[in-house]
Amino acid sequence: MLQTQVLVIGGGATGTAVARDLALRGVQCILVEKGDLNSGASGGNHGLLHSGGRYVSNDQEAARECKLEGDIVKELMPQCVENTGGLFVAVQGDDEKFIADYPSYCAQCGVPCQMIAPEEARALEPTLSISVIAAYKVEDASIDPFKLTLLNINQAISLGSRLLRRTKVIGFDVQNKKIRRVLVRNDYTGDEFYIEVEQVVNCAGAWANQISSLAGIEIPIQYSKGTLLVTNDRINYRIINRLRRPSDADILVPGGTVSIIGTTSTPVEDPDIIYPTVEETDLIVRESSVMVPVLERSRFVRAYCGVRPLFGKGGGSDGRNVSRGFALLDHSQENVENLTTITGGKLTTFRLMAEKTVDLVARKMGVTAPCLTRTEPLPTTTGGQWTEPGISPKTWMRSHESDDIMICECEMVTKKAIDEVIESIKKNNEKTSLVDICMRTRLGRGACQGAFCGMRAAAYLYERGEFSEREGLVDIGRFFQERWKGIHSILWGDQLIQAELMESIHCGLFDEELYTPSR
Amino acid sequence: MVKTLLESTFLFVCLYIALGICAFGILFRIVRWFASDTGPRAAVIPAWKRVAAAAKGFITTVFSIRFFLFFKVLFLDVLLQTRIVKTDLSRWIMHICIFFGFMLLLLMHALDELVTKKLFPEYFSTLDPFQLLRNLFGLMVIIGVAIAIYRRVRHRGPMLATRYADRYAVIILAVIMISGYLVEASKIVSESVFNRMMKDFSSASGPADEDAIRAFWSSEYGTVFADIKTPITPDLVAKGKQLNDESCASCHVPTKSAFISYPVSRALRPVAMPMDRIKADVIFYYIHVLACFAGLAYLPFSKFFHIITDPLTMIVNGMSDKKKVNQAGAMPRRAMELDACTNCGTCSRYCSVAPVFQMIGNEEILPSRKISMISSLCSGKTIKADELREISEGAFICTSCFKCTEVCPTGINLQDQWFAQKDLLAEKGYPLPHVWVKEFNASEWSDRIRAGESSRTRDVDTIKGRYYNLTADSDVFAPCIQCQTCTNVCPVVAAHTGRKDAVDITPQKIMNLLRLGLNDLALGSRMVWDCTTCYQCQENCPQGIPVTDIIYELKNKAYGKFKNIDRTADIDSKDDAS
Amino acid sequence: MKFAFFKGCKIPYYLAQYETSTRAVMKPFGVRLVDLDFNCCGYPNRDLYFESFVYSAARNLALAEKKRLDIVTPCKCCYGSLKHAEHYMHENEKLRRDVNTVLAREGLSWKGSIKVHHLLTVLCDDIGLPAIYASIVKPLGGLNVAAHYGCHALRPSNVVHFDDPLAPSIFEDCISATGAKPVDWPRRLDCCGNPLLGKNNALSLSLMRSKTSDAAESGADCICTACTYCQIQFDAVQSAETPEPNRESMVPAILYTQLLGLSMGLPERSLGISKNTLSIEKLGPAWKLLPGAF
Amino acid sequence: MTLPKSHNYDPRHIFDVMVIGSGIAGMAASLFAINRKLSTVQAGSAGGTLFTSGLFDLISVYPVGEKRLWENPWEALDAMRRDGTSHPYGRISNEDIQVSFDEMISFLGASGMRLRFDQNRNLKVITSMGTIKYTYCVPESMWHGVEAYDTKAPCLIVDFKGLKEFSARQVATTLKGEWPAMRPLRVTFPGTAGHDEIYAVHLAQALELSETREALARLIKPELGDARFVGLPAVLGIKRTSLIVTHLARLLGVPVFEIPMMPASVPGFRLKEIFDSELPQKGLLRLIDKRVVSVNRADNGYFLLNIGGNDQSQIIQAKSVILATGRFMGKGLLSDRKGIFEPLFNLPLHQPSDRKSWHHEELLNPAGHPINSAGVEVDDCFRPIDGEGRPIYENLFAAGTILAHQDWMRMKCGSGLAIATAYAAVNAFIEKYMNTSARESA
Repeated sequence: MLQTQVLVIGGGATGTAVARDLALRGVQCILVEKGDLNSGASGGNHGLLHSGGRYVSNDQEAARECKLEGDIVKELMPQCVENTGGLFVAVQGDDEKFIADYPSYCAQCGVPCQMIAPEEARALEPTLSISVIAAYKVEDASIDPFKLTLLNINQAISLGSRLLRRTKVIGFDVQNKKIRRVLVRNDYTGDEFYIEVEQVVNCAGAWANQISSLAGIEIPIQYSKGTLLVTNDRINYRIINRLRRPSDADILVPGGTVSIIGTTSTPVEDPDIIYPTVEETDLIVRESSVMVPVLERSRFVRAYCGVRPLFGKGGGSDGRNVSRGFALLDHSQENVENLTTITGGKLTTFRLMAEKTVDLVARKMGVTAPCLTRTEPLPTTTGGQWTEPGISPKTWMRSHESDDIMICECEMVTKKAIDEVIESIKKNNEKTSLVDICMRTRLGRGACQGAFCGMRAAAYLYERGEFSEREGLVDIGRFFQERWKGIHSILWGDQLIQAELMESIHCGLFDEELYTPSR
Repeated sequence: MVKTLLESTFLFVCLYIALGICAFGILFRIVRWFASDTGPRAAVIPAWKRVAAAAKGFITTVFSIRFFLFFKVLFLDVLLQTRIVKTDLSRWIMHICIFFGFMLLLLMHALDELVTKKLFPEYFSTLDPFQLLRNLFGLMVIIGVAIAIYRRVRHRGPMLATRYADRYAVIILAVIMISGYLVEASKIVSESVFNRMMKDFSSASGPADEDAIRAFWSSEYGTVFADIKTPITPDLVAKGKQLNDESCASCHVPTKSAFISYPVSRALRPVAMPMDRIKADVIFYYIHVLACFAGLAYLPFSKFFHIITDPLTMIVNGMSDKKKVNQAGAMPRRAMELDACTNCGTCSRYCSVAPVFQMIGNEEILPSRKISMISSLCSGKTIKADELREISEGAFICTSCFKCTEVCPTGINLQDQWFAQKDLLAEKGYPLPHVWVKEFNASEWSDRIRAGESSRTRDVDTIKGRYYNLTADSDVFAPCIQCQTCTNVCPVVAAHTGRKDAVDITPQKIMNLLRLGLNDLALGSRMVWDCTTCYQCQENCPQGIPVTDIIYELKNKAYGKFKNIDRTADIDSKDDAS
Repeated sequence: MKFAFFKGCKIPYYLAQYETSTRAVMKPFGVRLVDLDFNCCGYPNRDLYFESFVYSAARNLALAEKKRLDIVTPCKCCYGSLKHAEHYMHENEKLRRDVNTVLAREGLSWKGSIKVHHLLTVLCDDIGLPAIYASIVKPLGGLNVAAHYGCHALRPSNVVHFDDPLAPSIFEDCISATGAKPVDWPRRLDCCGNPLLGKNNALSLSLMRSKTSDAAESGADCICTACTYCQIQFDAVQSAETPEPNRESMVPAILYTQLLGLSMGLPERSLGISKNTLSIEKLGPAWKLLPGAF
Repeated sequence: MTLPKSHNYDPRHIFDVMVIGSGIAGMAASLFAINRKLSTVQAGSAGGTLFTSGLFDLISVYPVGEKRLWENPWEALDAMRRDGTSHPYGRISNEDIQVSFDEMISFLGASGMRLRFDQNRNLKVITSMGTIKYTYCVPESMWHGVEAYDTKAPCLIVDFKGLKEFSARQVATTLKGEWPAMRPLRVTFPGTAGHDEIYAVHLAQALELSETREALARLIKPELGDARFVGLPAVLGIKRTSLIVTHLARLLGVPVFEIPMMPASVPGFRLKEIFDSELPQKGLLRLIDKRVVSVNRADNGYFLLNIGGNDQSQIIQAKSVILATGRFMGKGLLSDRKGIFEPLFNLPLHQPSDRKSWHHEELLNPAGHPINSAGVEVDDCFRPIDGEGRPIYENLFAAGTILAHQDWMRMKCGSGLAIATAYAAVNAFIEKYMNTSARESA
């Protein structure tokens, strides 16, 4: 039976940061994740490192936290950050009072902000609408949440922790107000087994309540779905926020080689059943093009969504008025002494959330080692760097072995990157799938959304002997489906042509639909 | 009376000094012809080989059928200057005026003792036709010089660059001519010159006769006398004429035939007396002669030198076979040609790529400019990097059409100069952009671009084209559906030349680099610089993406960025994977 | 018919036979070729400076316009370049304005009132194939000729308007007229490699060789060109760059005007046949069979 | 002999038919029109046939939701007709479909691309994905693959280092269960040593030379073992495929066959080459570099088509138009966030009510996405119709995948649909319109 000091549940930004924090304090852990890393809200957001400017009017506490944490992340994890800077802009018709009050809101929270003329804003960001009437410069940055998570967990693993992916917690064995063993199931193999634990940290985000309820504890969580669109190429250099109270489609974040526009906020019942809808897509394009008109005719390559866990009940219909602050729950009061839940919050403050959580867990365990994530830089490890857009072509063009072919042309992902990813997955004794590679590199994330590179990657995995018999055929079907989730709501114009090409190859020529098990 | 040239020790010494300088200068320049590295691989061709090659060329030409070309070249090209008449009539007139005017003055007047007297024993400088001709030849030179100055002013600009040395040459020429007329004019009006002549040659007896001659010279020859006592009556003049015919006319025709100096002397009348007191004629004479000496001494160092080099060049190039270029022999020839260039600008006017200069303003494109830069290039002077860059751009924009060589009035083999220049530039690290661009790979170029740019954010503004901006406009390349047709039809990708020379990225990858905003990485890629521009990719693209036009634009932008980058500097290559 | 004759930079010194043979074959059809003070077509400059390329070409167009003459050029590269400039001047108003401003300095302007033709289109369309057939006195029966199209005249077709860019036939039609047999060869539309000469010689020669081996395998006795650069590549460059043991297998190149001139019975001297580097006598049996040849 | 030339034609000429589109449907329509002595002009972009795999599907899956595969395509067609579907095939008899195929096959055969088929049986072809595809008709270069699969005889599949779209090991591993006697082999394609990536069309060009073929055979021959067939990726030449296939087979001593792979597909280039060069030989005027920018109608009902763009536009007059512009890839249909439309004639389209219902949530849903059945609705004469079922123009026809009520990708009927509907459209034009105009002129 597996044993661990701490079992961390949930492989998002918080869970992996908790694992790293623990490891740096000398505490080993096992992290279980029912899907793959970042399959929840950590993978379904803008990738925006808030300066705090977004929250100065409605959540000053969050604004201050963002400012402080943002600075720490920029300093200690620069490899995950592109320090783009940001703008808040208002267009004709926006609330003039809010525009005028904005600097004083910022000043109250200690968030730096500098007013600039609309013309200057347009000079900085040529795609801005001519109807911009006010603009402020802030210290926003963009962050790569995938790289962040990978590097956090990689350091934890290098310090002796373990990651179990596709491993779902299905039961707690509670004795004497303590969880003694946790029953888990591997979703691929169907194997069920126990892990003996001292402490359990519930970092399941939107699924926190599902986990805690296994121990008979109810956590009040609202689910709010946010949808975002990815453009085919990078439209802006800085982060562009709409200068108004938080609303739909008012942030445009450049992420490496693309821009991401979002988000929406729709309450949902079940965090497992979410997908971007056509209505949301249309709403985002309509709303955002007021600020950046070119979006009206831009090519989008993907839509995706995440579900925000909002702690607490009540608030407005869209959940925007529920605190985006985080909730750290010690379940000792509810008769489960060694269970701690961390939920809510936002990507920018993920490290702080982990620090507070581990402080609490460490107290429970009697560990006195101080938190090091506040001072120690995050190291870069192999297999962890390939999520960064453009890194693969840059590395490849610097020099490459003669057999290092490019598997994915759009995002220029190389064989070497895929090899490294497979090796890093194998280190954890796991089997590789195309979806795993997609998450850890940029494979399939470009214009073709997998139509060409999926086939080439499958061929390569066969070459490596990763697949036997028809496994690859099934796996490519899963991979396409994973990609399809993010494209079927944005299929018009060029992207519809691309999708037609994809279907004409894989159905029209290869008959793959006849080989996929029906749902 | 002024001593003649040979009698004045001072002038005599001056003459020898001038001759010495001139001879030394000519020798110096000829030595330099053999010492200048006017072509590639100069280090392996020492001067003695060049001398030997020149000698061999000379001998083989003289003893070949080509020798007969000598007469053709001498007559048509050197004397009649037919090469000029082909391209520019006014220039031809200018040149013929100066050339013939000056040469005839030289032979008939300056070297009268040696030439004219030998041919015409009755020669005397104040007799016609010599006096008339002297004025005429002088006028020819002055007209020529005037046309030259007018042309310089009128066609000012880079096509007709004027060197400082050229100006001094023109000034000396003008001084010689003007002082010459002034000597003559001041002699005409001079009473003391008249008196000296009377003393030496007159057969007049008694003051009456003298008065008659004075009256005659005053009214007809223009001499200005301080005091003519008796009124000048026609009788007196007639008597004077008679006496003049007896004793003066054998040496002095009427001064009116000096049709320039005479009017000048009329103009000088009011100041004739004071001038005579200070012996203005002697002063002008000294100025005239010394200016001639100055011109002589200055000859090897000025434009005048072309009097020697041009005929030589025409003869050498007119007689040798242009297709057989032997570097050892070509080097001194090129050096000589550099001296022969008169900067007339004809080559630039006919240059096939001169319109490029109109557009981008780099003067080094123009042949007339290039030829003067070659001199500095070969002289071993250190040339600044940005200057070298401009020079090499000029050199490589040349399409080798031979038009300049065809029109050069001096018959300089300009095209050969350009070939040699290109080779020389390549030796100095400035080959064709398509070649030097491969000193680094695309990634290293991108590092170098970034090293030169302060901002970390992607910068599109500096790579904007003026009329089209295909590489920055996502509407242009975003429609790519990754079908690889462009790559599959590309003959360059298909050409299998081994890994070292193989293209680094495919056309499709270029589209993706643009989409990924990694334009800088595309700029220095082999695919961009090895594109044959066959347009297969563009013609076959199902999405209508102008792939070749994009590659062209990338080349433009790359060149714009790269040419300002110091290729010898070390930079820290940024580790992307950090 | 009267045209301004655009020779381009290379013909006068490197390929004089192209000019003489062009004049020789055009004369019997009553075509007058007028020389103007043209400059470079602009092509070599396009790599470095777009606007100077357009200006160079536009100046030529403006010179011809001033004389109210259509341009005919025997060089496909020049043709493409002039057509491109025409296209850009039509398309981009700012460019047109700026170029015309510079042209105005020497009293020129571009209005787009004249046309640019290639020699082949003049032969095929303006003179007409029937007239050419009628002029043949020594049909070149038994000669297999590979028509090399030349990229810049053919593509991009929306700019150059030369022939069907994917399946052109104008050159084969012209060759058929001489009595020779055009062969179908897979690489007939590929690049000759000359644009890369001096820039990347290995690549340039590799492109050329893939064409010559293909022509040989397809049974061609010679490659026929109608472009200055292509001819230089297949003639002088092929000859200079082929090492001794392979020289026997070289496929000689002939200019279309020379081919036509021979079949029209024009004297060889006027066609400058002897100026070709690769002697056409090397064509061997096929050539020797020709009635009256040599 | 003066055939119309794309660079030089008489702008006053009135064509019988203008075909718009250069995919299989456009090419088929042009072929049928020319074979019927109609004066025909065709416009369309260059790459129309580049994406075709070289296989000629008729039909193999029906109904799609059930994934039912048919051994006999004609029976599938009959079944479909019995169900009363509005599929365009429903408007053409099996005999006509057969005749249209025959005409196309004989044209391609005469042009150097022999096709093989088995009258009443779909053929089973191995693909580079390792799937088995049912198709009606294959190029001769792929024929031995069908035989090899039927017999499961020992077979060597060869791939080339650097050709990243084709893995012999993938094919062999995927098919291992049903075909254990298949072996993969990797070789370095002659002359490509040192090159990281190689591309199908370039290999095809290289194989046109006999020395390349000999070098390749030398690499494969020692590894042959007991193999009775050799399978290669579809790169066996563009112009001289039959020669290359026989030459390689002779050198190796066993039959060789090609395995279709994803674009850019060499068989697609072959087809393009044939259509591009042979149809103009038969008298078609190809305006391949031109696009139809706009259409007007003259008083007499003829179409005036504005060809080209900016500087060089021209008007073509035609008595009728066959619209074979394809779907989204062919730009026959355009889409924006609100819906799809037909850009040239602005034809009414059958389409889902809103974008939400364009696609299913699963890409590989066997039922097919509703948007794929959207398109132009036609009458029995293949004329686009309005809401009331009346033809919009007497002389406008549509053919190929632009037609509504078909999902060629799921039914596997792309080429068949293109050929059969083009045939029907051309015949309908002759029957309806040529006769009418003949009457009118009489």
